[in-house]
Amino acid sequence: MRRVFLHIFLVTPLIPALLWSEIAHAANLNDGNTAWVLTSTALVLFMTLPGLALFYAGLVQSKNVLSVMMHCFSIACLVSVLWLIVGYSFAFGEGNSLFGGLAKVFLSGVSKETLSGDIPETVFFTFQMTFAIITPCLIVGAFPERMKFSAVLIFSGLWLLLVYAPVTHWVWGGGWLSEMGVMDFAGGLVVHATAGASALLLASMLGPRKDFPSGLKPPHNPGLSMIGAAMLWIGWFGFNAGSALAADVSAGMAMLVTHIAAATASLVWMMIEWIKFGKPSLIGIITGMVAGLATITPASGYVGPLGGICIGILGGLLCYWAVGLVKSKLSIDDSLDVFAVHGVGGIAGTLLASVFGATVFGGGGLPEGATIGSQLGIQSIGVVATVLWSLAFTFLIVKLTSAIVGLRVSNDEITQGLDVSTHGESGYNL
Amino acid sequence: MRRVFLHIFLVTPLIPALLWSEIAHAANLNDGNTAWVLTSTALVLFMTLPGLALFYAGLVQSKNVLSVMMHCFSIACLVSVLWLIVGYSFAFGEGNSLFGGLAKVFLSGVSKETLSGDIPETVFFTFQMTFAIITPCLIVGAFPERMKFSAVLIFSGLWLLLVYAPVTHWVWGGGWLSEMGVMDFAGGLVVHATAGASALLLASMLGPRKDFPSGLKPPHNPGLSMIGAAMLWIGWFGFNAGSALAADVSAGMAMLVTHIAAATASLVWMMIEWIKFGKPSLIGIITGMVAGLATITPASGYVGPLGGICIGILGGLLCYWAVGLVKSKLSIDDSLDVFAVHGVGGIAGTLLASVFGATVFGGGGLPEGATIGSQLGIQSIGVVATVLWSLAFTFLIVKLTSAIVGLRVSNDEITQGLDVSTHGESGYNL
Amino acid sequence: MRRVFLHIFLVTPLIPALLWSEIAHAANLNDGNTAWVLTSTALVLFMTLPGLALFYAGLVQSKNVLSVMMHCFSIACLVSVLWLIVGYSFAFGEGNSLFGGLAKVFLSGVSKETLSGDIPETVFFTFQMTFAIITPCLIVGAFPERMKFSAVLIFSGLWLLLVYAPVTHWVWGGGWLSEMGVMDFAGGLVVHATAGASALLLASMLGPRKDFPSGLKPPHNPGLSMIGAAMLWIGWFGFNAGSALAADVSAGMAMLVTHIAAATASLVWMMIEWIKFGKPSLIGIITGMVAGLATITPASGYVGPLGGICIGILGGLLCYWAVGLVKSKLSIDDSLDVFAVHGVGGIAGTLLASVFGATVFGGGGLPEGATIGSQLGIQSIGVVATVLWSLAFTFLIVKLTSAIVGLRVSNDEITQGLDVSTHGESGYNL
Amino acid sequence: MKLVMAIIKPSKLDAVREALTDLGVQGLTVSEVKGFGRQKGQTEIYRGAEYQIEFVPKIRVDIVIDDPDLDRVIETIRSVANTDKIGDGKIFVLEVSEAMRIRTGETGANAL
Amino acid sequence: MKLVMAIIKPSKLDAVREALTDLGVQGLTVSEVKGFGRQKGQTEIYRGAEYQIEFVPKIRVDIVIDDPDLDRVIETIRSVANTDKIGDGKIFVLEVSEAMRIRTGETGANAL
Amino acid sequence: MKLVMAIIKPSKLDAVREALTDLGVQGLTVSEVKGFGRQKGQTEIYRGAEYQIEFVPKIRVDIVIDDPDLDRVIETIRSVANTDKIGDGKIFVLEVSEAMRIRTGETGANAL
Ligand SMILES: Nc1ncnc2c1ncn2[C@@H]1O[C@H](COP(=O)(O)OP(=O)(O)O)[C@@H](O)[C@H]1O
Ligand SMILES: Nc1ncnc2c1ncn2[C@@H]1O[C@H](COP(=O)(O)OP(=O)(O)O)[C@@H](O)[C@H]1O
Ligand SMILES: Nc1ncnc2c1ncn2[C@@H]1O[C@H](COP(=O)(O)OP(=O)(O)O)[C@@H](O)[C@H]1O
Repeated sequence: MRRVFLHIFLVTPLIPALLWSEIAHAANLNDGNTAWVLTSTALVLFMTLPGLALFYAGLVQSKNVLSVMMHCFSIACLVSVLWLIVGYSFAFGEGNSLFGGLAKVFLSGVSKETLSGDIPETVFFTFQMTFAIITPCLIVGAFPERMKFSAVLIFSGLWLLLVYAPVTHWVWGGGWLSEMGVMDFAGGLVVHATAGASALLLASMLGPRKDFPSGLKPPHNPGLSMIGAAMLWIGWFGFNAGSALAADVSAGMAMLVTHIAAATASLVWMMIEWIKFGKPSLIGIITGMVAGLATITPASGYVGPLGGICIGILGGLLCYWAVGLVKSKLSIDDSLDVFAVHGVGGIAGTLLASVFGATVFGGGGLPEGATIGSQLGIQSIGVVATVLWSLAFTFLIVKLTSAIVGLRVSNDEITQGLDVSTHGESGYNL
Repeated sequence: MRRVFLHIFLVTPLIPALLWSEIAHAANLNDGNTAWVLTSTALVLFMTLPGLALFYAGLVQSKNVLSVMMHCFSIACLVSVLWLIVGYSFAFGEGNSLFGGLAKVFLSGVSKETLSGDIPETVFFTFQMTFAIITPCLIVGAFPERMKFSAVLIFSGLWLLLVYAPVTHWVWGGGWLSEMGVMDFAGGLVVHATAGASALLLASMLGPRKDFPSGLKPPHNPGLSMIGAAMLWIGWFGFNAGSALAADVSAGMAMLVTHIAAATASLVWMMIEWIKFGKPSLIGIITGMVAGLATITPASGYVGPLGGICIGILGGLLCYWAVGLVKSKLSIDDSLDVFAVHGVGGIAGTLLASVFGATVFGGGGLPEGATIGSQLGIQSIGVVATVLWSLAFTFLIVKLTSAIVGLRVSNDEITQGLDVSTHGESGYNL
Repeated sequence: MRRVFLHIFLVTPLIPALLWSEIAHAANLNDGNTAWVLTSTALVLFMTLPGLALFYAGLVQSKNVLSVMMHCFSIACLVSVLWLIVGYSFAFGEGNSLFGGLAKVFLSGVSKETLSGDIPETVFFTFQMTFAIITPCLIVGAFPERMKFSAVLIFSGLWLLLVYAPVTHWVWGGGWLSEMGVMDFAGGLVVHATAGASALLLASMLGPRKDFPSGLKPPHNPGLSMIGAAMLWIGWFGFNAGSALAADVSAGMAMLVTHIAAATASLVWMMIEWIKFGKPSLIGIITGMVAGLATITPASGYVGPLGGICIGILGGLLCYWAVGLVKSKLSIDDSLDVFAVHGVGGIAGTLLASVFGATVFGGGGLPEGATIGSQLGIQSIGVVATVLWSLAFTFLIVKLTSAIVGLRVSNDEITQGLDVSTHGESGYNL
Repeated sequence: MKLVMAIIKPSKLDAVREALTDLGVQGLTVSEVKGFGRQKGQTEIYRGAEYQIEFVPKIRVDIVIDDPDLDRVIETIRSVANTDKIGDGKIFVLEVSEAMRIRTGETGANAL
Repeated sequence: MKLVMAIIKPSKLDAVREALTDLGVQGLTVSEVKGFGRQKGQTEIYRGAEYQIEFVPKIRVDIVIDDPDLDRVIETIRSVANTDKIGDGKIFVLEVSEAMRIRTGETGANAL
Repeated sequence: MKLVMAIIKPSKLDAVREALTDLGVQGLTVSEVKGFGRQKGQTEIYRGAEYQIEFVPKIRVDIVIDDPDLDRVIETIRSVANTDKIGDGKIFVLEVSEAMRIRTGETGANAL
């Protein structure tokens, strides 16, 4: 605790650093902010690899554990290359209000020295790439244990370009939603609503796992999922607080409310299970955590601690309810609940941002001139547009993929497990 | 994505932040330091989730693996919420020299823009929260495989408020120990001595595992513990070097000596086992690592490389000896050796800080006017006060918890394992 | 290692950074840069513990899983202590152009306040230590499941001092290779070529596993290897972008090209397997990832996105080919392909740096006056010198180790597995 | 009494269990085994090298029944576990001279 | 000789082993099995959905003994493994026609 | 027909399988078991405390064969699995009254 220390030794080494930061300011690149965004980039990649891969892998049967990891890993690689070639340009090129265009294809016009704000554009590019990676990987939870590997890759690649990149442009790339003043700090619309809506549709087009809904086997390794969940939590600090693109007061508050929402939603889910079934489960508490994090994401830069708690509570309740709804009412085998947790959470958070972002609820304030009501309208337009676009293009992409390579592996391969039948290896040779 | 935002709404929710960043600049927000403390916060949370959870989970039987993870995860969530509501205020409110008071309850009076030193107070709050999380989680090692889940939560919540928060106030919150000049850089007293002493008492009040001491089964998954241990090591960089609250020379030296002490103590433990039993074990070397890290913690901001080595050696030797003492002599089933490793290490390190902190032993120097002897006196007072307070309140809390819900699950539930009996799930469905 | 570079090429791609760093020098400690190098240090340690330990542990048989972890963990500890005592001095002492000398033994002359560039020298020391740790740990992949534990430690300790430290001095410590202008941003020569060449020789002197090549068992836990691989990827951000020793434009581009090369090489390896065997495997894609990362390492500070892609493709192809070569043609049981992946990757990347570093291929430019051809010559000298030195001293150290304690455990111990026979514990008690 | 020891494909376990329950079988015991026979294990390829997996995962179901039930039990298992593919498995029958229910001490057919 | 095949609760393994050792039994072989019988497996609930676990973990102990020891062995197992709860398990006895100790080639009761 | 049940050291499995195949045995079934006998389990030490591992990992090989092959099979297993060290294991022989190949319905020696 140097803080305490300072009281003891009055002369400190920090003075030169202060002067220095003046100079840095003049020269535009801010090294403190750059350091934080570099770190956040590592944290967000960590969410997918190995975080999300483990979270999902623990939930499936042991004969499909490697296939789920393979999905996440290969999508991450594919998206990275596509992002460099065209994705980034589609999302962050000047373009028009609908589409970023081709100006930044293969980072053309961006040199090592180009800045984006006060950090290098290369850093902004890589940071954004980690968001582009995790979003299609979230959808993996909709189709495990039965989808063809070639279809997974084709779907994910097209989805990145036709759903993710455009919506990102609308919201963060200067497109029409951002012009309208939509608030989405770290991806309630861009990441969670797109992935959630698309997951639900894909799952229903693909059809359920062989033994759905009765006859399903419990998660083969909840501990593995816990490891993944914990990594998601840690990485989410980079996701939300990194979205401030600076090591500043915004980042600080974003990290705080992110953490509080995660903790609150975890407890909510745990209590529901405890009361309903008498057994609070590890799978339950970590699912609550993801629900809380997805819900706070769009609001994380706007709300205060009170907002964090309330959003955590609402996120936990709503997503719990949605899980049951999809499984029992809709009977769609969105196997690992991508829509119920990410979709519902992301949408709820986007709407709630306009409530808890208001100063009256302890938030940092809505955009000038906006009221809670007016902002709620804008947020709703964002939600509707994002969901419709995601559904429409997911439909097209799935049809196309189905036509090219087909969607499902054979029943024999399902029985054998995708690890052996598709990837030629087995998860546990203990 | 603030960058994009800036181009679009010239006046928007971020305005306060914008203005603020001007002010902050004036008021000295240091972005490099903020970046490092944000990073350290992530690192310290990583120590608990999943680090400590894995470290402990690998050491128990496979039928209790999830329950241990659940303990760590749920305590982390509970503590986070309590910390926001009252814990932080108890610890870091102005208050008096014994108690922080209620002024900062629910962060009242702290806005996004408030600074603590040259970093945002929100960042200081969250960083400190990660310490508040890990400390009661350390105690999980005292009671696995037999304690009631409701008792775990009640105990941990009360313990945070009645033991952790007050002691933190004394040492880091401007309380009487800090006034007296006690040296505890990153938590030898605050974290390790409180947790260690409380763990020992709790274990003895709770009673041993069913087959203690003969008939115990070996750790079910030492590799899992190794993963956790490695994460603890990495995270400890944030714990100790982050406690400098700056990316400065103090942080640099703290990281260096932390690393060296961990490495040295690991080798010491390995050599003891090699010589005594002919078989240096993985469990052994990682236990040595934790011992070294716990011991260097209070001293990490004061000592030099020589101090790091010596503290590593002494930490390894003392904790090894203490493990045998508790198990064979005291016959207390402090199952995963919380007291022997954290308690003994934290106390030893607190005392050794006054020795190796002295310039003559390569340290950065003791507080002005202090000699090794005088400082050792102050450190000893710190140790005695912390241990007595911890024991007294742990005793009361355990009695209270026992009265409300009882402490132990039934023998049948123990036999079945807590995973199935309490949480309704099983760890490995391979 | 920009620091060394600065002394050598006064006008180069790095000029902006240079000027910058001059100013910084005047202004002393830079907190943003320090924050990033502190973070990078944690990231690079994370690569070894638990990253590399898991990557390797998943590839062996379940009866040797702990022994591999133990190798990595104990080597990390041993190297840390040796690095403090003499290693750092051997590598970064002033010395002469061949050897760093003894001036910085036990960090003598380095105080808490000493700077190295614009960061504390303690931070530079610890950052470099994490490189010194991972390099001998890479060699663990050459000898698992059969080498004596005492021999592992003796070999690794001597190897650090006689191979790693001198080569580091040549390349980054102001030695003859750096004087000659060799380009090795983050360790193609220093880390990967030394480890790879030594691994091959050691493997052939040690002899193969009992059932090599027919009769080998498949990796016991590919998922564990995936976790390790993902951690390597994340940590490599610190390895390569941290080697800029600043949170600046160099770090930004280094992270970008590192990521792209990893993703590209992963896809290349996946496609080869898919085409050749019909089954793209998880082990395959993560091996490709390591190949891409090893290959980009020396070039990561010099090339642009195009270079990243090309190096990724070439790295994937070359290493895939080399794996087959070593196993089938040379029949050397370099069990986990250290030479084929790290050695070949590191050497290829070192040579390719002179191609894709050139502005014509989108790089940041070669050192003043150098052409691709001339630089290729220098790089080749670097490769030859590094490889020959590594082979010569590895030969001597292996002979010496063999004379002192012998190299192999008995066949009975091999059959029983090293976990039980050497370390007295078992990996999975499920 | 007879011990019917059936080696079947893992994917057939649930179907076999259900069919036997329908038949009135009160209990059975299952173990995970590895089989070697006409059906060969798959070949796994790691980093280009082939690893021959000699054994195929199978499930062994042990059912102790009273003599009169033997034919029906065998026939039921056969019909449910059959996929007409190599590796469907075997049914072996052994004589059991005694059976006891631990809880009650009942013996003979009553113990089943 | 007889093969005594006892299906017991996992928590009773150590007690059974000790009791048999006290009785003079020289060796036994243990496998982890899953049982299906009157005792039903637990229901696990994940994210609100119920998963029925059909099988209960059991331990199978195989002991080959000489004929005269049969009754004592059965009685010992029964008394130690009994908890009076459903699912305590079964003891089955089969005839063994031959036994050999691999190390020495001894056969019959000498091999046990 | 006979069921040959061999408890052997895990490291001998491959050799036994190969020798039996050479002998013309068409199939066998393998399970991982834990043995208790003259050979004691190792002692593991964690943090200075001793943990006695009572059981030793063994492999159980079940082979059903036609009567005339019995002696050759036993002799082969014995010679291959023997290391002259305690714990090499046992071979037990039981009578099999019936065998059926699920795929074809063949019975008796034809089913093997
Ligand atoms: N003689 C035998 N003794 C014991 N188990 C056998 C024997 N023959 C076959 N098995 C078991 O039956 C399984 C199926 O046998 P296999 O020859 O592959 O196919 P099929 O029964 O369709 O001819 C094997 O994997 C093995 O577990
Ligand atoms: N007919 C049977 N054949 C083989 N195993 C049986 C049979 N009946 C029961 N078992 C085994 O015995 C165990 C206990 O039987 P169960 O019916 O649950 O309780 P109980 O023996 O107390 O009546 C089962 O889990 C199963 O493993
Ligand atoms: N009476 C028995 N019944 C069943 N299995 C036995 C019996 N005796 C020994 N075994 C099995 O044989 C293995 C080897 O026996 P052990 O007494 O250790 O060595 P050896 O056979 O060389 O005398 C044991 O681990 C156990 O699995």
